[in-house]
Amino acid sequence: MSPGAGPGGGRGTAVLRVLGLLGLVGVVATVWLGLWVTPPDRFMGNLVRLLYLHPAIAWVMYIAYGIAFLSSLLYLWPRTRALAWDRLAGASSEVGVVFTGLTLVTGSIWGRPTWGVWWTWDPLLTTTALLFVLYLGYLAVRQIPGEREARARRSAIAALVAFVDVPIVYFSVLWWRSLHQPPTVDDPVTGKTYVHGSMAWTLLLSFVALTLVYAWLLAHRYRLAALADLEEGEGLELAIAERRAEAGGVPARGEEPAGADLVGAAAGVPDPGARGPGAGR
Amino acid sequence: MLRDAWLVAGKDLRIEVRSKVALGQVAPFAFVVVLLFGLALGPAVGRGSVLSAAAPGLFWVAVLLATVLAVQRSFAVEAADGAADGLRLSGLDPAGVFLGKAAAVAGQLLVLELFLAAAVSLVYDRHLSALVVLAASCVTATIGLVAAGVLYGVVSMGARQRETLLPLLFFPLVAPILLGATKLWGEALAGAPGRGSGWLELLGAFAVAYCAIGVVAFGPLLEEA
Amino acid sequence: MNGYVEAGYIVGLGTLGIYAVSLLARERAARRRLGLSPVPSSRARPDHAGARRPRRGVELRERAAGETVGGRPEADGPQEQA
Amino acid sequence: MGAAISLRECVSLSGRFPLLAGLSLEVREGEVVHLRGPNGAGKSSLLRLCAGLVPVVSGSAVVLGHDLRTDRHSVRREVGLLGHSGFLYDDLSVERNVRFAVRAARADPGQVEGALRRLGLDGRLRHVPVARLSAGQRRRVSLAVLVARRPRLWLLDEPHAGLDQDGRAELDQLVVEARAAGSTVVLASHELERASAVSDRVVGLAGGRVVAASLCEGRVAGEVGSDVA
Repeated sequence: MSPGAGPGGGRGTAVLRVLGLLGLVGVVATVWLGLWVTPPDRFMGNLVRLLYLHPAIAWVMYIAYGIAFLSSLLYLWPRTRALAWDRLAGASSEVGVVFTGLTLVTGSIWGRPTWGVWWTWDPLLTTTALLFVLYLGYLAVRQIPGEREARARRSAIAALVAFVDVPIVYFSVLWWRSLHQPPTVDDPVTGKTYVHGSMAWTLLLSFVALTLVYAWLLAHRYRLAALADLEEGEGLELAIAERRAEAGGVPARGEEPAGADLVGAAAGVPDPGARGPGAGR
Repeated sequence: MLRDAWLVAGKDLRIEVRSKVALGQVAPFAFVVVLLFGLALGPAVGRGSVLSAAAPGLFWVAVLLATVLAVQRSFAVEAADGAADGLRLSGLDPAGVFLGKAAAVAGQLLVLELFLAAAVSLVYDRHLSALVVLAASCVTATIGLVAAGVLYGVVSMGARQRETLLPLLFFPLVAPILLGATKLWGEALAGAPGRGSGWLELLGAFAVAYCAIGVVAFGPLLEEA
Repeated sequence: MNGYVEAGYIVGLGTLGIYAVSLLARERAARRRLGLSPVPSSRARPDHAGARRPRRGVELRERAAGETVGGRPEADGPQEQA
Repeated sequence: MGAAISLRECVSLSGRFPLLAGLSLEVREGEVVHLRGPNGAGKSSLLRLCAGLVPVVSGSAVVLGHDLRTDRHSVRREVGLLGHSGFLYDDLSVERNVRFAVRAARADPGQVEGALRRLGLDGRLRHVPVARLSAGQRRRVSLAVLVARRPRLWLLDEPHAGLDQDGRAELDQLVVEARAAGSTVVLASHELERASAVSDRVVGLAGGRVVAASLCEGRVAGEVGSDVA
């Protein structure tokens, strides 16, 4: 995703449409293959079909946060500083939060029949839950009002702070778990399931399809952010004109050069030798 | 930087001495929390009771809640009378402001923890042992908590909904501290300190990481608040 | 199959669908507020959008939006793409 | 003499609202300028901009040699802003407030005593928490900080507000002394006669711009621009 992809159409829109179409086709194909074509697993039975959904969603979550982190870094780096990176970080985080929520929900739905519980304090699960809240907080930080660039910098720092926390959370939960009680469940993916044949292809397809969906969502969310920025700037020159018009009889509109209004004002000054603020240049 | 930190910490502590908000409100609040846990988790006391077993965790949850209040107070002082602009105009080094504010809050919290630990020990009937480990975990955990808290305190200072935003940002961030400090306390109180020696390092790493981020990032964040 | 699988697919893909639709709707609403054509397209080009803004305003707006001078790729809508 | 403040076509925003809408102003070093204009004309915004608190969106702004478009921080230690709020800590005593502000700005703490005496704060009031003071007394504390700090550029926003007659006379005297000491002073005030009496120049603002400017001949207000109140 290039951050240069604008809010406007042109070739970008055509590419985006193709991307969306591919993603949609990919998802439909995944559903068809996953629910009807692939065989049930020897151990997990039909439950294995969630394998074509949950891991791909989790994978997108990682990509989304990775991109959000990278673009936040690129925003903070003075040489690459551009609001486009901030928009990209915000867009990717929001999509990431959606996917994190889905990771938790689909994982829970999978966990209930597999492990017998909706939730377990597994390191990965716990970290993911905290990740969800952390990035909700990040999105809340993005909403704090302020000057546009100030908001961008603040958000980028918040993203960095959150990202630094993720590995610490993961390791601490890992230790906490391992010292607490031995894991009572086996990992359903690596532990029991042997992925092969049509299942492998479907799994691969699900990753590709959801990544395409992510790219499409990201692009649209980015466009929305760019439109919001445009909207923020929109009407500014009108607002400035209105602001100037508050002065009353002084001409407020027009393209007079800098200081012309001062010259005009100085014309009304009784003392022709008055030093206007613009004088002496 | 250190000179400014000293100046700010002195100022904040003097304000506390004069206003007694931490003493009169934050500390009582923490004790209320401790009592509420007691009411929620049953009257049974003695070894093996829920309260006694959960004492380390409950202690640290109370500390976390108190930290949020202390940090909020620390920035309410600055925001009153438009003094947030005052902080920006003061000419103080932002890193110094960060360290000073963090030091002042940490000092207050450490004193609070001392009394809170005594209260937990009495009310939940849990004998405190391995005091060195307890103290060490308190100090490192508090530094990390306060660094993260002051960092997000200045972020949320600019928000209109700062009272609700700060806890949302703060609690997930410091989850590792809660885990680590609780673990350390649990082991220490169970008479087996040192088994989880990794935890103190984790707390230390957290404290160092967020102090470093704070020193670097506080300036830009203060600017936007 | 067994309810869980269906529930997982419906919740997962359904949420994504709702999110996608909401993004499109928000984009459309934002475009309408800005006076751009509701659907960006490579062919249709709203002339009025480009015409009603003087250059200076555009420059100012970009600077207000914090774009670095010289690198102003996206601040202008489709009207620039003629 | 160089320019203490040099603004050209400055635009600054609060959200989407333009505080300053293309304001140009030149203030020479050692000059005393009186800003006037109706409420919301942009006087406070202009002062805050000069103090490095408000970002400049377009145009150029140089204050005391610092380009505010690239660096809004360095200027802060050299200006003294007396804002609507006094930047004081309610729970600290008068003396503590002044001492903290002076030390934070790396000014000479030896000046604190004189400043307190100058503003009549050296007596009973010295140890009173600022929270207990009246508005006028708080203003005196803020002024004491400026007196002790001796900034190169004084930015006074409605300094007369809340002060009693003695206080106003005292303030005028402070401005005259600051000018004599080579400092530049920009003050926004609705006390037209009083402020103009100590000023070299009157600048009228309206709609976030300068709409009128005139010399104060022999320290007498030269009124310009009938729409400027």
